[in-house]
Amino acid sequence: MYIDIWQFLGGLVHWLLVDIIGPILGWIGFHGLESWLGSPGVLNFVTILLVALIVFTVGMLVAITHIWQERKTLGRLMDRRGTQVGPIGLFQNFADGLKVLVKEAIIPDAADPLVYNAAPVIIIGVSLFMFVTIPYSQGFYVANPQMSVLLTLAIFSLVPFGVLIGGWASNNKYTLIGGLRAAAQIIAYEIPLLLSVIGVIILAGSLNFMDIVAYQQSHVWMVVPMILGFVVFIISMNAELERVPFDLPEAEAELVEGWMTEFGGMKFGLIMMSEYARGFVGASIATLLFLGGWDMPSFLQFIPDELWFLAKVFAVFGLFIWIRGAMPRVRTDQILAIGWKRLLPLAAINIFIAIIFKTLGWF
Amino acid sequence: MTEMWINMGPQHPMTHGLWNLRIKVDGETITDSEPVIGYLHRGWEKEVENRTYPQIIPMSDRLCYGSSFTWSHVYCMAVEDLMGLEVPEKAKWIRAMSDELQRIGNHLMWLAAIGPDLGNLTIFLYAIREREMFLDLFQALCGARMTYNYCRIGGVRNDAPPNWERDVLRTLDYFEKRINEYEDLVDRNAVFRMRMEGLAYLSGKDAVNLGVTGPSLRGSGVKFDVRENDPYEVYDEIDWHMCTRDEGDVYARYRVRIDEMRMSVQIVRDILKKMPKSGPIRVKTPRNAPVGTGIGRMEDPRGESFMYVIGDGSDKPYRLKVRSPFFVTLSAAPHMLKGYKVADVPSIMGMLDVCMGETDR
Amino acid sequence: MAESTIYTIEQVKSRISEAFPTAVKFVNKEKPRRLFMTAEKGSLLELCKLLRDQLGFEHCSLVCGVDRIDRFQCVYHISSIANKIVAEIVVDLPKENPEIDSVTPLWEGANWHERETYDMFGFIFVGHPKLERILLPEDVTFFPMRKDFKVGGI
Amino acid sequence: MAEVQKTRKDKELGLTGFILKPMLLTLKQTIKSTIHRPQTVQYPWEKIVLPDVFRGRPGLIFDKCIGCGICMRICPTRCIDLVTVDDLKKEEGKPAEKVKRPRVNVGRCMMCGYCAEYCPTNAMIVTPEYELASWTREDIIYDPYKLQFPGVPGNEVHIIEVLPSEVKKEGVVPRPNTENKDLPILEEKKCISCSRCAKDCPTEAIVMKEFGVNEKGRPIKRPVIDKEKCVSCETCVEVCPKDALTMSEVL
Repeated sequence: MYIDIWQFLGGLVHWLLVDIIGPILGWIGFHGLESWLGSPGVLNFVTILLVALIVFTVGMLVAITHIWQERKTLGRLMDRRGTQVGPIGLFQNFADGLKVLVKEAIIPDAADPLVYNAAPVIIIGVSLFMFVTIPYSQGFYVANPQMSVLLTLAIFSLVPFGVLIGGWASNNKYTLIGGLRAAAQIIAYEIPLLLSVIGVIILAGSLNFMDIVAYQQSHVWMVVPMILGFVVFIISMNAELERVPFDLPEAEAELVEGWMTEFGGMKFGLIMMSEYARGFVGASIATLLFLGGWDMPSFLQFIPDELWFLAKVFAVFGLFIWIRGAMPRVRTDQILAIGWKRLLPLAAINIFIAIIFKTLGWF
Repeated sequence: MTEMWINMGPQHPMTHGLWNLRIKVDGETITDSEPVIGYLHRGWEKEVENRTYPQIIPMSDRLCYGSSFTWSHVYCMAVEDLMGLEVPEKAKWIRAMSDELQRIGNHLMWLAAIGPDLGNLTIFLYAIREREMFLDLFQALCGARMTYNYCRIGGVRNDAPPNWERDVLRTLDYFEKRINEYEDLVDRNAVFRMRMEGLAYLSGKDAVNLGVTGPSLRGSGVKFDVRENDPYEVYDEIDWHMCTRDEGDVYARYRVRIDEMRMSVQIVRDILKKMPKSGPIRVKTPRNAPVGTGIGRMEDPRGESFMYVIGDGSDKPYRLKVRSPFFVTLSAAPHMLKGYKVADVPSIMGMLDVCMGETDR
Repeated sequence: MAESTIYTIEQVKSRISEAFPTAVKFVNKEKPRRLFMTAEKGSLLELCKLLRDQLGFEHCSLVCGVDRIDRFQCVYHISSIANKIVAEIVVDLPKENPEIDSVTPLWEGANWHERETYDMFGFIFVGHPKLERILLPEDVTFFPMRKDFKVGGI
Repeated sequence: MAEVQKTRKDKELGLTGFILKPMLLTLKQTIKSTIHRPQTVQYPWEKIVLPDVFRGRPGLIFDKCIGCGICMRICPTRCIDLVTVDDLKKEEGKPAEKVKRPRVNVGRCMMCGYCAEYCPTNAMIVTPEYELASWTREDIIYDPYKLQFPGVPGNEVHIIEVLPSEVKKEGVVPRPNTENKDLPILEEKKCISCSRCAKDCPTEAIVMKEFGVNEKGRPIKRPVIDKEKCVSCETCVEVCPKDALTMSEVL
């Protein structure tokens, strides 16, 4: 049971433009405008606009709830209370957002103004662009290109540019080092991430999220055969999002706050927001590829697919938070050592296992 | 890459307290370093020369806020040595017990401090939660949480509250289980071990020559502990033994402190069994001290703390010199930092249990 | 590295008195595990070498300056781990140019103590690797711990 | 008894090493602190229960105080001084007579509890109040009326001590410090019988008595100190212009 948003909004737009505004225009006498509005091109365009708006809003709300989830769970993990503004701390994000909006956006004098302002735009733009290809359920998606997995991961790897530019533009020795380290780390962990995804694609046989989830609905979830791939995916996604075991670029201990130091006001708010948006996208990719998207046991049919999908996304993000609570930071050279020497071979072995399962036809 | 001096401090999240570590860096590895201290210098030793003997006790608490009882205890021992006072039996036992409780509290503050240094906040909150229990014990004993002003020249301020033994034993039983929890969180965690093992090697011979004392020295295999080497108060009647490790790296110093926490729990239990139930706890101190010198020497949680008092017959000390253990361990820091990475500095320095209050005086 | 032979206080006293009959005088204060002596300025370095190499005093606990109005004093506390003794050596220095040999070449631990004594009293330690101010800023001219330095005044 | 205890290194890592043990531990803690309340004390609404020995700001029991000034002398940060205020016990009609009471600058007070400890009549006590924020600098200086606090027995701090000479003897009962106190002694030659000490003594322990007549025929008056009333507060020693009075230690 899922909401087919295209059908719903298509019908709504058709009813609105053709059945209500059309006759009014016709009654006034703009027959040319009325027929133009009724034409399928305009209808299609307005539907896409509305769908994109709704899915973007849902994505942003879920990303904000991730912030609340992280602060609350991390609090309970450390035997303290998490956020306390609002009923169960939910309004903390809006309070932070308001505070960041009010803060003055100081531009360091020696910074390159154009690039300094462009960096947050790139980062937040790339992070929100990925909401497009993430399907929540069979009907709830914005775009369903044939190779949606490849498109999502391609957009995912655009982030290091924003990081590098941000680090370089704020003209500060520490942020430059932080920017270089962040870019090096993200690129280093891009490869194990993609290799672990290849394992899933080999088994599912298609590059489209819908087909992969359909395959998982008919066969067993990908986590079972690809457990090694799942572990590699989670670890490299942690590094991709610069979360604690690998968050050296913004390590307080050495480079204070890394490459984000010089961004103030809403720029900093956007960058923090993009971090959690990418966290949401990373967790949703993990659920779609490994945990069977909106596939659910039959006796739970009454729950809508989207809620079931979001429950799994929150579970995976909870795993990220759990890792953050239990682990300290890894040193710079150790980060790259783990990336190249440990995760890469594991991902390769995982592909090898996928090939064996495919040829034997077990899964 | 050319040699570059980096300033880590004075306002740096890694430095607990105000001090500056200037590091000469060749690429990522440290070639030379030089700690710059003096930001917290209050002229303690000059200030002490126009205060009477009892008035210096609350000042000596504030030498190092982490282990304030041990400092007022070493000051009182020095003045008793100068005045030739005999401390009643029960006061000695109470002082030894408060020393050990303070040692556990201090080691917990150190354990809490290495958490954020290495990036994990959980250990900070667990350690501080346990330290709260020990602060409550001290609050019930003498009314204050950190600067106790509990030790007096010739005894202690007041006797233990009525159900003191029950509270202490209950706290220690609960704390024993908590130490296993820390070991699970830190010792069994491969990432923590990766950040701690093999760093800042200090051989036994160099450590003694550099004047390092306390857990950092015992981590290099040298069997030197003032409680056993030069037993003061009642430590020769207590059944305890020294904890040492002989790897000499950052992990060894960490292990020695964790073992010392367990050892302190055992000592306090032993003290509670052997403490005389009644008897005087305080001696009336004479107003003026005789001409002469007095030495107070004890095992501070950070090392050997030493106070040298010169009396000139008036009621104010003529000269009071303080040997702070971290002052000397910090002078050995360049020797430990040479050849390691910049990213290792927080874990190396964090493991030495930084306390700038006693270093700058 | 601990000395294999353990010396008692009497043996240490006899070894020192036979090596320095005139320079070192013992103060007769009877305290367990303590040894009190006064030494001349010239013989300090040899005395410390003897203590460190032959008698197993490897740990220099404290170097402290004292302003006795008419003269300066430098007090060394050297302890031995094996023999469990703390030796206190008091050395008198003239008031006008207080100079003394530095013991840092023997014990690295005394390095910062001597710098702090220089910083507070103005003793010049000959042979110290880097004799600079440690607690006060470099451009300070006065020596605060001297008795003639008024508290609160420059 | 001090042999060395060595812990083996590899025993610690154990089988479930790497990151499973810490993850298990933090999971257990998360579940525990979601079911029961976490240990945070929500300060303005919940407050920690304080033992009555707790040392907050100093407090004053107005009528017990005799204005002797011992607390003023013993305070390490010198934040107490005596102020002449009119007494609280006022019979009708007559104006209240002036009394000297301590005024504490609580902003500088470090709550060491010395004033309560050395107070001979237990007028200065230790209060459990620790919320001392105020809007202006003047408010933080507590005058004697604002300093008052009812005071439960737990707040009073008594010095129970023994004389150094009798520490070694068995079965010595420790006595409060008011019993073995030091008393001022007079030096005959220096005293010019100006009777200033008698006027300033807070407990009127000093009475001027005649001892014969001097050569000009006027009676020679010497201060005599009453053992019970004296609280050894050294006011007379300080006030005496010729330093004729000195404290004799009871050891």
